[in-house]
Amino acid sequence: MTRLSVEGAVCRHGLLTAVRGVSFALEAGEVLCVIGANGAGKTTLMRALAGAHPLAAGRIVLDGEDVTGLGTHARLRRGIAMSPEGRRLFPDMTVRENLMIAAENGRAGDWTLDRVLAAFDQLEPLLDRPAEKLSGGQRQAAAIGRALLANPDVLLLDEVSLGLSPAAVEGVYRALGEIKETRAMTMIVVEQDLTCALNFADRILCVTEGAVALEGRPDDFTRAEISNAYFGIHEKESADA
Amino acid sequence: MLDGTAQALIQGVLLGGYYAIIAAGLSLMVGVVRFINLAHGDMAVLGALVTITLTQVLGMPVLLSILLMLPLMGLLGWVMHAVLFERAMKGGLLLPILVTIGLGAALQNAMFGIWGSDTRSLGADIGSLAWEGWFLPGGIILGKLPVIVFCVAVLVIGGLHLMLRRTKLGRAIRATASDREAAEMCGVDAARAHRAAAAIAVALAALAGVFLAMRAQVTPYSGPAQLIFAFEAVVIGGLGSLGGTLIGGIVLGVSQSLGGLISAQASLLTGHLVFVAVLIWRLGRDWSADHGGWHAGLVAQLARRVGRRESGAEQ
Amino acid sequence: MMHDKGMTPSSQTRADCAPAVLEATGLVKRYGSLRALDGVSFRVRRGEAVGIIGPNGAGKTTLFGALAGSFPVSTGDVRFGDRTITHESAEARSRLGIARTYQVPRPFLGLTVFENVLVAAQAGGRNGRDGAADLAASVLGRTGLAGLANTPTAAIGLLDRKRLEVARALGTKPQVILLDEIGGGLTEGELHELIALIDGLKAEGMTIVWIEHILHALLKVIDRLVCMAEGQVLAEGDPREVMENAKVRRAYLGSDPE
Amino acid sequence: MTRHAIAGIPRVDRQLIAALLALFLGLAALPFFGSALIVDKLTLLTVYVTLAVMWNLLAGFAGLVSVGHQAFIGLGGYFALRLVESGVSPFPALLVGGALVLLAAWPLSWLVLRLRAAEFAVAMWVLAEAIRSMVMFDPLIQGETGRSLVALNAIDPDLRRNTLYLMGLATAGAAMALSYALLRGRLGAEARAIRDDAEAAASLGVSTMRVKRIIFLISALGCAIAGTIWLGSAITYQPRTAFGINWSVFMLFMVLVGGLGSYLGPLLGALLLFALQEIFGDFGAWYLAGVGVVAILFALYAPRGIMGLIADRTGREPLSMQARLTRQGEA
Repeated sequence: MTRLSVEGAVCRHGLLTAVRGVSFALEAGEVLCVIGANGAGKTTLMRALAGAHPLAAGRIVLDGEDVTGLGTHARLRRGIAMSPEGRRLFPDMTVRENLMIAAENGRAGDWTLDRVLAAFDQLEPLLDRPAEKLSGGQRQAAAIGRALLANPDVLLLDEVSLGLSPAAVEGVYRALGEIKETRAMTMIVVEQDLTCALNFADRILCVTEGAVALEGRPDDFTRAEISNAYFGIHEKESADA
Repeated sequence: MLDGTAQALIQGVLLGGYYAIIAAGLSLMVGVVRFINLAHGDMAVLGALVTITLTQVLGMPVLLSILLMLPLMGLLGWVMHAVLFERAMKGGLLLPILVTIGLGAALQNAMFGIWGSDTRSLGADIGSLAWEGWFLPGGIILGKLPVIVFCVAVLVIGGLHLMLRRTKLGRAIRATASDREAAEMCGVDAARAHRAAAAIAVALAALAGVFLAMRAQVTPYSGPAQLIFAFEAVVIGGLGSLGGTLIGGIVLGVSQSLGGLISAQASLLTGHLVFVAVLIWRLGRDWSADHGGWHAGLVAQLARRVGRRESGAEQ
Repeated sequence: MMHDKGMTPSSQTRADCAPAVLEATGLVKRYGSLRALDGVSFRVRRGEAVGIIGPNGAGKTTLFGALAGSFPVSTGDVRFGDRTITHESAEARSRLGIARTYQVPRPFLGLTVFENVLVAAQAGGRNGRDGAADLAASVLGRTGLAGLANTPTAAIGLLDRKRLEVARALGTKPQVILLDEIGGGLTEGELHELIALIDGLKAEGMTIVWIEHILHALLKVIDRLVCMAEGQVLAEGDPREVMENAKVRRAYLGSDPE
Repeated sequence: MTRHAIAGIPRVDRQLIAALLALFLGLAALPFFGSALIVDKLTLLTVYVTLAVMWNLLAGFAGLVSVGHQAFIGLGGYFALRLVESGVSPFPALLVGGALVLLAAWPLSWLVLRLRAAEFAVAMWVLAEAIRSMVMFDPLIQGETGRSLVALNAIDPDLRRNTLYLMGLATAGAAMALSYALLRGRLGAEARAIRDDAEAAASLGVSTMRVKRIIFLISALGCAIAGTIWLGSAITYQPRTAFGINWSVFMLFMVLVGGLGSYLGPLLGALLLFALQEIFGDFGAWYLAGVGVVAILFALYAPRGIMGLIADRTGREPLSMQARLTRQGEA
């Protein structure tokens, strides 16, 4: 069953076209990793999916319903939740409050505070600490936990490993791996760390200059192919180098 | 003389309660919506005039009039935000100023058109409350009404604080204030949170207006002065903090009250001067932080002056 | 090893021996609990072209802001030539000869293209009105904006706005120019023009610091590469060596590059 | 090598300037044939024009929206009154009193220009109130009671009326000429750059504080002199009126409706406010409420005012302050 499909999405930042006609479709429970260099349009694409950036053209369909015209909070209630770039926790609110906001404004479901704390055990002792006092890894855990508490069908995670220590990256992906195992949630993950992306994804989507450069299962491509698509380096130039 | 000072201090603190109520609404708007409503004082006057009309023309008990008026004014705040303020905020930094000052002018003069120029008061409708007081040792008199207003102020600020901490709406408002987009990503309807804050702000202004009408008179043109007191209290207390607003209100009330020992006009002036002093202190602190401390900053400035003169001489 | 990039030997020597024209030591910039710059030291010699790369949020643009004086730093020092400019305002630094461009162009939308550059040429370039008009016209010609001189800036496209960023910076007659991702969104042909322009500036002795994620463009121009991540300098030195650096590969490609 | 220069004034605009000059000269001759009533009314118009031009310089070109410039109107009046009381002859006292406002505006500028947009607006208003409380302290003013410019009453009514009118006209003319010279020059382009993006302007070497301060001081001076001329025709000085927020509402209305940030907009707005006042002034408060509503509507739906609508329709703004680039020798 197709859970989410994106058809010819175009996004602009004022005059700059950041996303140029991206299309893909995801089955329920599938995991897609979006990779690409800085400025390739990954974050804009994610924001567009979450409803935080308007589409200049194209549409987004969730479970057969066109959600293109819906605002961010309305999409959350339809089942699309996002952990945004930079985590964006509310810094002067406690971790508990950060989590509660999503729980009380999102959908009801299996993900409760207890389950989030079980998945990310490091959060338990931090519940009453202001979010600004957390370390990078703790922030990421709280941000993902916050998105999970809205009980989404589609979970968007921007820049999962950026700024995290190797141990923290491992922890986050262990938790995400368990969620993936259940196949109850469709995930779209923006990941700079190519290794993480290739290990975690069912499918990868490489974006260059706002357009899809590569799409397929991780095994479909060689590391060099992916690496070149990533940097937008043409075959000729990389031969020079 | 000492008794007079003590009396003035106490009265000033109590007066601060009134300022805290009207400033709380302004502070909420500045802190949460990042919007300064220059017609905030006129909302207070409108609330007072509506209450006076309900009481004196329709003959309702004062308390009932207030309880009826508050939700009405809240609704007005909600609608105004939805219709006017949201649109103005999209137009950049200058538009909200232009729109709300225009709104103030429209409101003041429309109120004049409707209610005329008479000064009005609720003093006669609250019976002995208007003038009764408790006598404390040392000849100090505690007016009942000021004490009630102060208690209401503490309740309002405390209640607002609890509302923001403990309720779903409160958390939604705080989240929106902190990061509007992230709040939306948590399912918060940020526009609704803003409108709710505007409704609360206008209702608080109206409540303050009622108290103003109880202890003094109001005219359709009393609003601007109330806005100025509210703004002063907010700045003195520190922008966007509710506890600070109460303190700011009390500081303003005390300085006016102490100034009042000299003369009625000095009362207003001392309040303004305290505001200016706080503003100078705050801007100076920022300047010094930006320039590596007072000493280094001033030396550098001086050196630059001299340097400019010398290079000017060369040319 | 760099001679194959069309650089004259004399400029190579000059760049190596010249003293630092712009030097930052131990810069820290805190926003709340976030350290956008976490102890960055950075120096560029006169006539040198330095590239800066790094993942999102590495602090590259913040470093530019700190160098150009857009905001005060929390701690650290900035020196220009032989004077400390840590607490100088942005306008003073511009007049001293440091110019910057913005990653997202920030033109004065109520002014024409010419007026945008005129303001820079009068204020930063310290010209009289006629001299400023002349300078502005020549800068507009050089950046390919001559035909748009009297067009309202609000009406020009992104590409021209990026050119205008460079034109305005050049209008201040800088010694050091800080270029922030001016190559993004350009076609291959436009990129070539841009590289030619920057090469030309370099040949005139201008010092260039360029943040860019289009690596192949960057590598054509720069003498030295700095890679930043999480508010710190990860690696710096010869561009190819920096690109091969394991830490840099990790910052870009992941925890386990083969 | 071709030399480039900034284009001269286009022919249409030169004709417009000539027409304005002719109008100015014609108006200067008015006392010789106009009735007393007309001279009185036109004096008010000149006050409006000056106020609108000054507020536009501040808000439209430098992006500083002040709702407290009544501080300078009221303070100028107060200084003039004080000068007259100490024996200075009334007409010079009006001008000098206005000029003395700079003594207050200069230190104030150090304070308020460091504030952000909305805070600047309200802080100016609060400062206007603070200055009003100080003025009310003067035993001469006696709080709300105020004081009359008795010395002016002693002058022959015709002489007084005509002199005030000519002073008002000269002030309005000077305001327009000065703002023209400033805006066509370096300061104007820098002010507009600051209005559009202050940080970017600073990064190009523009002394943002200096530019803002100059414009702030000029606007304070202009408003103060307009205020003293108004005082001259009103005779009575009352702090409540002289420091009234209505001044700001009027300035805002004229500039918004005429065209914020255009050269001719404030002139247009002043004419319109004057006409509206003549037609609807009898409705008193409701008329003022209407002024507020119209200001809101223009702010929301036509923020560039009538001049903006004209510019959109015709494709060019009359007497635009833009500097155009030409090759030297070309027209």
